[in-house]
Amino acid sequence: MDFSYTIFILLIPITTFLLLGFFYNRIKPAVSGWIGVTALTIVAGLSYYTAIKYFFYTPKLEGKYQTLYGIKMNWMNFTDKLHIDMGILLDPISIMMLVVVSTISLMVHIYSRGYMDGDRGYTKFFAFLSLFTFAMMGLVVATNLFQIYIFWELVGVSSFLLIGYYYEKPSAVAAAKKAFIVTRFADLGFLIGILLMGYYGGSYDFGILNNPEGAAIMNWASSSFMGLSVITWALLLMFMGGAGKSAMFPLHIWLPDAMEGPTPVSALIHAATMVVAGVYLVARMFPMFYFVEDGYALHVVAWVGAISSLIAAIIALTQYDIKRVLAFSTMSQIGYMMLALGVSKFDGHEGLGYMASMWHLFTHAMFKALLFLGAGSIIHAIHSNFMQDMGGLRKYMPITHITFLIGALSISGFPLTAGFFSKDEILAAAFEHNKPIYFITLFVAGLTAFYMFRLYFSIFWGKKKEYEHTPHESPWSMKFPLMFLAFMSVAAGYISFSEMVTADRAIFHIHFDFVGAAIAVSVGLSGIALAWFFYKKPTDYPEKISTAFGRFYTWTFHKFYIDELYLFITRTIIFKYISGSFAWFDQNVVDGSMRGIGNKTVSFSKLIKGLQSGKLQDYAVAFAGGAFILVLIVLYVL
Amino acid sequence: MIENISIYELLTVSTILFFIGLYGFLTRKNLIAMMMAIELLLNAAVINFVVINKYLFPDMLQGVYFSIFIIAVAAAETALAISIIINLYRLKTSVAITETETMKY
Amino acid sequence: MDILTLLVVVPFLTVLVLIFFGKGLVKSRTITLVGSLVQFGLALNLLFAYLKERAINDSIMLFSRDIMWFKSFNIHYAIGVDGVSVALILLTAIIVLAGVFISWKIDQLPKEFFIFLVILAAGVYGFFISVDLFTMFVFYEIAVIPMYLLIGIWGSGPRENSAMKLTLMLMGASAVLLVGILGLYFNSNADGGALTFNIFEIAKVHISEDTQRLFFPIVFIGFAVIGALFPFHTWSPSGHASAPTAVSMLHAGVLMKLGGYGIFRVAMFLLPAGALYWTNFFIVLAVIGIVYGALAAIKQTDLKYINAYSSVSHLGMVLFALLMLNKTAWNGAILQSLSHGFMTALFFALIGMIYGRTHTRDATKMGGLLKIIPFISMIYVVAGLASLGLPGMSGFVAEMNIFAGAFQHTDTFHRVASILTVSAIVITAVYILRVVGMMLMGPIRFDEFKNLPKVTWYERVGIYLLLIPVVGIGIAPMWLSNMIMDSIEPFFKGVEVLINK
Amino acid sequence: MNISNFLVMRHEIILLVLILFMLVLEVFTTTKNKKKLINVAIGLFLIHTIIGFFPQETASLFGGSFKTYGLVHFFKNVLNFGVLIILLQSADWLRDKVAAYNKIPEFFILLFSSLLGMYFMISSGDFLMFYIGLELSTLPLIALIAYNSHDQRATEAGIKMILSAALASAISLFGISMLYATGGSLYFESIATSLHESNLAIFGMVLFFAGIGFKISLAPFHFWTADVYEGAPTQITSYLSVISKGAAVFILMIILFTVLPVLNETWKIVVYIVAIATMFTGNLFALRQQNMKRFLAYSSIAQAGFMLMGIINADELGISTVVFFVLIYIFSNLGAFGVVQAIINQTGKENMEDYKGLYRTNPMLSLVLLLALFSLAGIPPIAGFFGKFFLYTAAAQKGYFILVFIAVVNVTISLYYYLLPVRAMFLETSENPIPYFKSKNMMRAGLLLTVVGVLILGLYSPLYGYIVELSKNIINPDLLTYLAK
Repeated sequence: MDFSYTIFILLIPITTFLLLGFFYNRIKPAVSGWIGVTALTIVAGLSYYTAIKYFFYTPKLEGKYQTLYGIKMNWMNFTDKLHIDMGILLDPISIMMLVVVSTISLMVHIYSRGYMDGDRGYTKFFAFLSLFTFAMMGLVVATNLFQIYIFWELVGVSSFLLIGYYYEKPSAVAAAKKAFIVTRFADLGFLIGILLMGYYGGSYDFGILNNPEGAAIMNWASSSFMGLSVITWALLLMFMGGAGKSAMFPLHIWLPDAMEGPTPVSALIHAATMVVAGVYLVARMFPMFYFVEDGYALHVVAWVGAISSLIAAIIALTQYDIKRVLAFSTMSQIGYMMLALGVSKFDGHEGLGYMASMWHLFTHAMFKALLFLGAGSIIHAIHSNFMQDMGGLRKYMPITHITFLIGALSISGFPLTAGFFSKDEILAAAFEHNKPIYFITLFVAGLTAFYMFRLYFSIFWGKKKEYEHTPHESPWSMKFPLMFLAFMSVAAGYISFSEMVTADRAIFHIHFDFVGAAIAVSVGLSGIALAWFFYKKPTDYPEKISTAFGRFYTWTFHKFYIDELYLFITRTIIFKYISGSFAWFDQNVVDGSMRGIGNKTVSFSKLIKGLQSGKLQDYAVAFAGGAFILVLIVLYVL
Repeated sequence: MIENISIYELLTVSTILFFIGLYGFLTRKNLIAMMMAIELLLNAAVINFVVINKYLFPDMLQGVYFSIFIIAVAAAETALAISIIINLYRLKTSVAITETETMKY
Repeated sequence: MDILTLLVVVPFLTVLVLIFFGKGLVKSRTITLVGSLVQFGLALNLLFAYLKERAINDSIMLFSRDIMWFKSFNIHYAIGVDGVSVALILLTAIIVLAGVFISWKIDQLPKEFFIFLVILAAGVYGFFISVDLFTMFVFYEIAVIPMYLLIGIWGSGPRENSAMKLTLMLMGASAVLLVGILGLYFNSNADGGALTFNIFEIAKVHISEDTQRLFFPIVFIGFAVIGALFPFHTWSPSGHASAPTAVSMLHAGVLMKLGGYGIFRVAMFLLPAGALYWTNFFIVLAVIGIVYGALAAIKQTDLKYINAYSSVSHLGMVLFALLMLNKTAWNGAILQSLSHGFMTALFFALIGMIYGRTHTRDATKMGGLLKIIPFISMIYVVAGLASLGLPGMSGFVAEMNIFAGAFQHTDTFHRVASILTVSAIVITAVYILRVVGMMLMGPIRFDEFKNLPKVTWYERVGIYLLLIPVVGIGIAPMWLSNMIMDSIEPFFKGVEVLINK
Repeated sequence: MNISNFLVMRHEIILLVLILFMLVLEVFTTTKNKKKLINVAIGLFLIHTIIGFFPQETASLFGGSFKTYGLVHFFKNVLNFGVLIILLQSADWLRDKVAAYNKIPEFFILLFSSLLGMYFMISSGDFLMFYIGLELSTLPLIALIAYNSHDQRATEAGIKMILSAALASAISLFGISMLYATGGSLYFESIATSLHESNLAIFGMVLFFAGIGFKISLAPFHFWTADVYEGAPTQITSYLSVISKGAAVFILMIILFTVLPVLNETWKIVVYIVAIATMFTGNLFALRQQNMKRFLAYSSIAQAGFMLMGIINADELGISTVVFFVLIYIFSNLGAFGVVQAIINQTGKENMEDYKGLYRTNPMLSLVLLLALFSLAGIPPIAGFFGKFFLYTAAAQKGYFILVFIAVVNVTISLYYYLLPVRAMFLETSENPIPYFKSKNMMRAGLLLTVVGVLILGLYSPLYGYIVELSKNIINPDLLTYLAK
């Protein structure tokens, strides 16, 4: 099967970017919008075509999906055997990601035409979107660690540019810097991990590294550091990078601030695609994570995921900025995916977690994008992010209301929605392999349902509010994506994922167990019910509860002061003390000593000027004395 | 070859003369006196040449000739020095060495 | 006349023409422009000629030529190029050309300015083509000394003092280097045979281990001072801050590269045993320079100071890479020299443009420039991204080579050093984004900057001249890195043998 | 003893004739025509210089007390060339200033006789001839220093000079007498063979060294230098700083190498110490000089210290490098002095502040001074660099790397103060700079010669090759073998 055409999936977006970027002040906004949408439509079409061709028409090797290369070329050589390639790797997860990215990106493009209408940087915005799409596509089809790192960084930059899109808002600038620097810091770990992996694994290529019989996996115990295999260290460091991108605790701090960006951007980058790159990375390296040192690194992944999902869910309860609530729920859901991977095994049905995680990634992309876009259309309508300013909007914007409701149900795992199926598999996987995590997951499921419907009710129901100008439903360009995604966030549940994306590439059939499902659903429903009880009509229960929690509530409300901690470390310790003292040291000590040498010489020459006294007889003394001293030296000293 | 006077006495004399001259040069404040001191120094050298010639290498007269030249040159030197000193006297009405300390450092 | 000598002759011809016909700004800059265009053409031609010749000819140096100069000392005018020097010559030509465009409107004494600029360029070319230590040294000093007048006359701020400091430190270093060169010269007959300054003749000789240990630090420091080695870097911040734009470009872009190049060509090649003996000590200095330069840059507010310190950090990486003693890292060192050359020249050009418009270099005194002068600001962002090693830019390629090379050492000392070095890229990100956020983004804080003149055509040309290589190397490094890698091979032999022992 | 022998003394005889001719002319020229004598004298000297370049074979006269051979012949030509440049540069001064107190012919007479003394000194074959030459070169020079009898500084300089010169020659005579005592002769050849290492010989050698070191102004025998240089007329200062210094260095080198090789272990130590002392003194004092003449005086002291690095080599390489360096040094220093005296003649200003902004008003002069100073500082591709580099090589060849290191440290210091006038001329500006003026053609010719010299002498390698050829076999090879025993 020939997949070389897939190169266009990368070429089209970058061309669009260059086109819009270079002529950003010559192209009319409307035109540029259409250019972007058309380009993305083609890309999406290509990805779907690829998916169908791969999953249904490509023969399997002894029952397993094979790895195909759309294109692969040498990019740079480090040594004879260590080199960076550039290429397009096609296997189930990469193709699934292609579909996700292109779909969401297309929807966001369409949506933005309405949302960004009349903005002076309209063209620039679409240029950046195309850049991001290019980078993300390149990331998912990467054939080796270095390629993934390269596009990883590009993704980070485009995220930086898009968060800082409203660059005249200081808060936006700060958020952009924060996002870039935090992820950059995480990528430091990633890079070191890659370098270690390259040295000990002998290659950067996924095909070689992930081969269960390959050298990298076979002799992972060859060299160790502090009791752990160096390979394990490399994996952990790489996971650090993944955690940074996927906003896992404790590197999550940039995600809430990233909501300063335009809402479509939040939907595309910070909900659906870029933030799951970490999950994708772990899935991509799954065989290594699983086989090296009996999956030690994998346990770390599992627990980091679990803790993050729990903390995020708790924080989400207390936030009022709707986008931040969604941001924390994103973090919590990604935690789900991580822990699912973490508890997964490799072969056949054992690899349920892996499959579930990928599935949840898929469905989550759909409904989270939906929720964000919905939130966007709400903000578009009433120009505020805070739920205090909202209420009873269901009359004004019915479409938004319905689609948002579907999204909320789906994320809360309401039966027969997409979220229900994927989340159920995760719970099942957790239940099979790791009980404590299972209970955390269950609890988080309840919390999720609660805060989502807290959000839902306080936006669309609750108190009647008087808006100075009545909110109106958004234009079609915004409504269509909402409806499409709403459809997807139900339909995605009926795709038979276990026949496409599995850990060992082999198909297995999931047997649906009703007990687990029942427990999960009941938890979810109780959460929803509680939210209904609290927020359907304005009540004073929330205040009561929050005061009851007291200190804990304020801590949660301030996101456990993690931001402040980071700020203290960076601003005070590193900037003020360390680099400040270094700068001082350089100006005064190092440079001072250099200047000192010069000044000392000059002052010394001032000191000795008296020797040239102008008195002839002093000269004569020097003359005769010098001569005789020389005589003494040569005769007696030497 | 002078009777019962060995070379050592004579060389001692010249050496003493040399150091007297040096002392004089370093201490006198009057330029004329300093010139005299210079003459003493030169004479010490002259004596050396003559004595060494006479006692050590009597077969050739190099030292003696040399001493004659030294005397001649010394005369020229003195003449020049005196003329400059007179010039200084014209300008300053003084021949003290202290008049020549304006340029220093 | 052969293709290499032309590189030196053309600038001097330009100087002659300038002296006699260079009346006024327009004439002098036209002459210089023509001259530097010719140089650029020569450099390009050299590149292609080299690639063509290399295919059929596998001697270490191509286009080499050897003319007896001072017979009694066996001093030759010996020249030749390999991939490394070709690349660096191209760098020089491009930066000189860009420099002419950037100093299009130099106000006082234009003729003299261009004369000294061109002399500097001539020195640099000569340095890169010579394989005879004496010739090399002569050209080195020719390149350094015009800096004094260039900074002193056309500079800003405390120009006299910074010019004096720069000149004294660099010439002092070159004096030390001279001792090292003499040491090499008088040990070049260790196996019998004539004394010689020719690098390849000396390389054949087996200089005793102790001698190498004695002279390696002398030669190394002699070169490393101009490469801004840690305790001796202090000429660079003040020097760059005071220098006029084009001079900063040439200085940071080209002149500082002489250090790394010299170490690669002379110190490492001729004194491998000494290198092996001293490497750890100098690695410590280099790493200090890298981290310390980056951290010091965070605190600066003067744009040129920020760049000067970031240069200290980036060139520290060059020294670090050379001290890693393996081919990958050396390849990275040369690539880093190139990439830093283009990138930092671009930076200084942009700073010059911003300064020319706002008349301040204090980042805290600006804001929201992205709205006022979008083109310059966007390019500034791009240059910043290149400087923090973003993939797709030249910096990434170079740094990855350096790191990949550094991680081939397994002992703890090298590991710690390497990890510290890698961590510098985060600090770089911090200070770059700090400036970008402070100066380019955010609201327009000062009304006098509300309407600044737009970018002019010659500024655009200068920018593109420098930007294209940055991106080009970043996207397609293959041919360049292979060309350099092949050229490194023979120079690495000496060290390789010792390491394998 | 027939007439052909006297052709061996071609230089000396022609110069003597010149001197006598000037004397006669002075008698027969009226006061207002005396100015014409300037061109006449310069023209005649030019002819003499040209004649000097005719080849000459090795020969010796007066039983070996007067010797001439290739290197000496070459060096005499070098001195001629230097003097020619000085004459060209001083023409204006003579015409404008000296004419006032009509003493023009004396200037030439005294200058030429001093040069004659140099000739005899450098081609001397025994100490007697050496001493006569030394005095003959010194005394007229002193007269010239005190030339301007109305200037009190000149007089002071003259007194300082003559007294210290007398002291120096007296002390060195004392030393020579000791060498005579141990060597048993005054002829160089016989001393070289018959001298043996003894305390007396060493004593004599050091005293002799002090005497000649006075003329080269080596520390600690240098103190007269600055004052005399400052007080004397600038033309004479430049003569002092290049011609007499150069000749003295040359003869010191010849005597140390060919007459006292027996003591070379000892005098190397002396040279080593004195070289270091001289470099540091010159540089450290030069740092804070404001008066240009004084500044150049100290710089010339430092340069003398560098010359010793060639001498310490004690071999043919040393000879060639020192001669080469002296040649280049003559051009560089004359360039610097030329500019200084051009400015003094025009404005009477000789301080560094007066030079501020000179480039803006007098670009050509400043460029000449720039080149000259860079050459003195030893910056390639200007000749001075090659001279210095070869001196380093000479010292390093015998393993004196410490000395070389000290030397390069000094070079760095010297660079600082050589850049100070450059800074004043180019970097700084003043409200009342020296106004633009146009020098006379002779001065221009003089400066042009120096510029051409500093630009090509270094790069044109055959010249150095020629010097190397000349300096072969000056050290008697069988003498060396004899010493080896």
